[in-house]
Amino acid sequence: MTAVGRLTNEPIDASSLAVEAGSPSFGAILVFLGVVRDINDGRSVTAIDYSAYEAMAAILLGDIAREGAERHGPANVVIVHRLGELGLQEASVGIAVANAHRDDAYQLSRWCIDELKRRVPIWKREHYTDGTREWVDPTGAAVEASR
Amino acid sequence: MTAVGRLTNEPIDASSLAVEAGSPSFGAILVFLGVVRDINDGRSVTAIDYSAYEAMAAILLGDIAREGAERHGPANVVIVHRLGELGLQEASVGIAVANAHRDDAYQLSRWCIDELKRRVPIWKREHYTDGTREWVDPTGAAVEASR
Amino acid sequence: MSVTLLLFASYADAFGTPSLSVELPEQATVADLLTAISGRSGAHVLPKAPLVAVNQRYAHPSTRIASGDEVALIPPVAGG
Amino acid sequence: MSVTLLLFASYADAFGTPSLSVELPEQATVADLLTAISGRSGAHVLPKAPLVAVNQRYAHPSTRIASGDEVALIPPVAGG
Repeated sequence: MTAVGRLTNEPIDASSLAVEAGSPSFGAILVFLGVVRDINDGRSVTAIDYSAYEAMAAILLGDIAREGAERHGPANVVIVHRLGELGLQEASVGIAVANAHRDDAYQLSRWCIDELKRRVPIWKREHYTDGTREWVDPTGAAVEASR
Repeated sequence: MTAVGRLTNEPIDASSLAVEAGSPSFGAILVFLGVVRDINDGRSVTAIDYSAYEAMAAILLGDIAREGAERHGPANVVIVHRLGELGLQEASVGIAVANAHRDDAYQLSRWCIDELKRRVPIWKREHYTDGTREWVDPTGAAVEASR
Repeated sequence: MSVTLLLFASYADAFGTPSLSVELPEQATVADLLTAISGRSGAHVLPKAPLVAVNQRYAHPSTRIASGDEVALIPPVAGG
Repeated sequence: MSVTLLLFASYADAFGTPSLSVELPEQATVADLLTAISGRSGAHVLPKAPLVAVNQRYAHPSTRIASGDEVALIPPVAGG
């Protein structure tokens, strides 16, 4: 069984992740890619830089892969999060899961990305077309304070 | 908007599908791959050959892509089904969807593969380790008759 | 009229051919077609209400068949 | 004891540094640490109960901090 999580500075390749998660006994592979998009909260984004508490983030990505494989397994799980500056349409996160059947694959994939967003110490700073940059706070409350 | 379905005789590449579905306004890309696995209904499988009523299957794959993009859009959808003889771990179907957010992407991807299995005139004949071959009937009833 | 019925996969195997020529009266329906082939060798593999496509779309038993239509008998699908 | 507190992202910006040195009594807890830094310049950006990690695991306010522990203040996470 494969259940791994890691950080990378390189582009994320969906095919490589699918191969890494694949197994002769698993008939369904699902690859989720989170990619940089041009608009967030109504503001025009040109790039995002991602940073992390790297040692802790790597531990938690591995935790999520293992916990996910236990909850919705048997399964293989590969989770990769990219750090550094990413342009539009570049993938910041890639999650490949493989299960015997697709029901479990969809549940597992969704669980992994939700947990990643909930608990992994990674941060993003959006770059806007007007030249400003801002840390993104999904909880909302602290955004004003950090402006 | 991209909403296409097609048949192919070539290997299916997850990265290419993701690129084809991607758009600067969509932050979530989900690629589903259905792959040949080694065991089906307790029998040891070595390969599967896929065939289709090609003209009709191509129409229905396109229908599903368009209907899916309408139900769970805005979205891009690319559906590819491979025909011919496939070995273990080769992908028979690839579905790439891209949406602004992941909620819709998961629903759309799942809807497309379920519809594909429900209505597209494609058939598969499994090859077993004992040298026999058999058409697969997911409805169960007709399997005995065709043995 | 003479209609060519396309056969695929397990049906083509059962009937021993990828297509059947079937004589039907004008204004015949899909139900009439199914009755017409019920005595052919191989027809025992068909379920009670086999799927039929006319011009590459699924048809109802009451769908009328016209000369020149592309008609196909669709085995249980197994894509994916 | 002297504890090094790691800061990241918006917190590092607010405090103007990637780490703070904090003097704490032995047996101090995470809650004590938060009280100790509440007067530092930049602390106004912290929410009421900021996330703290001790040795790369999320900690509770009652978690004790030992000399040599790796302690970090975690801004609202935004991965994915």
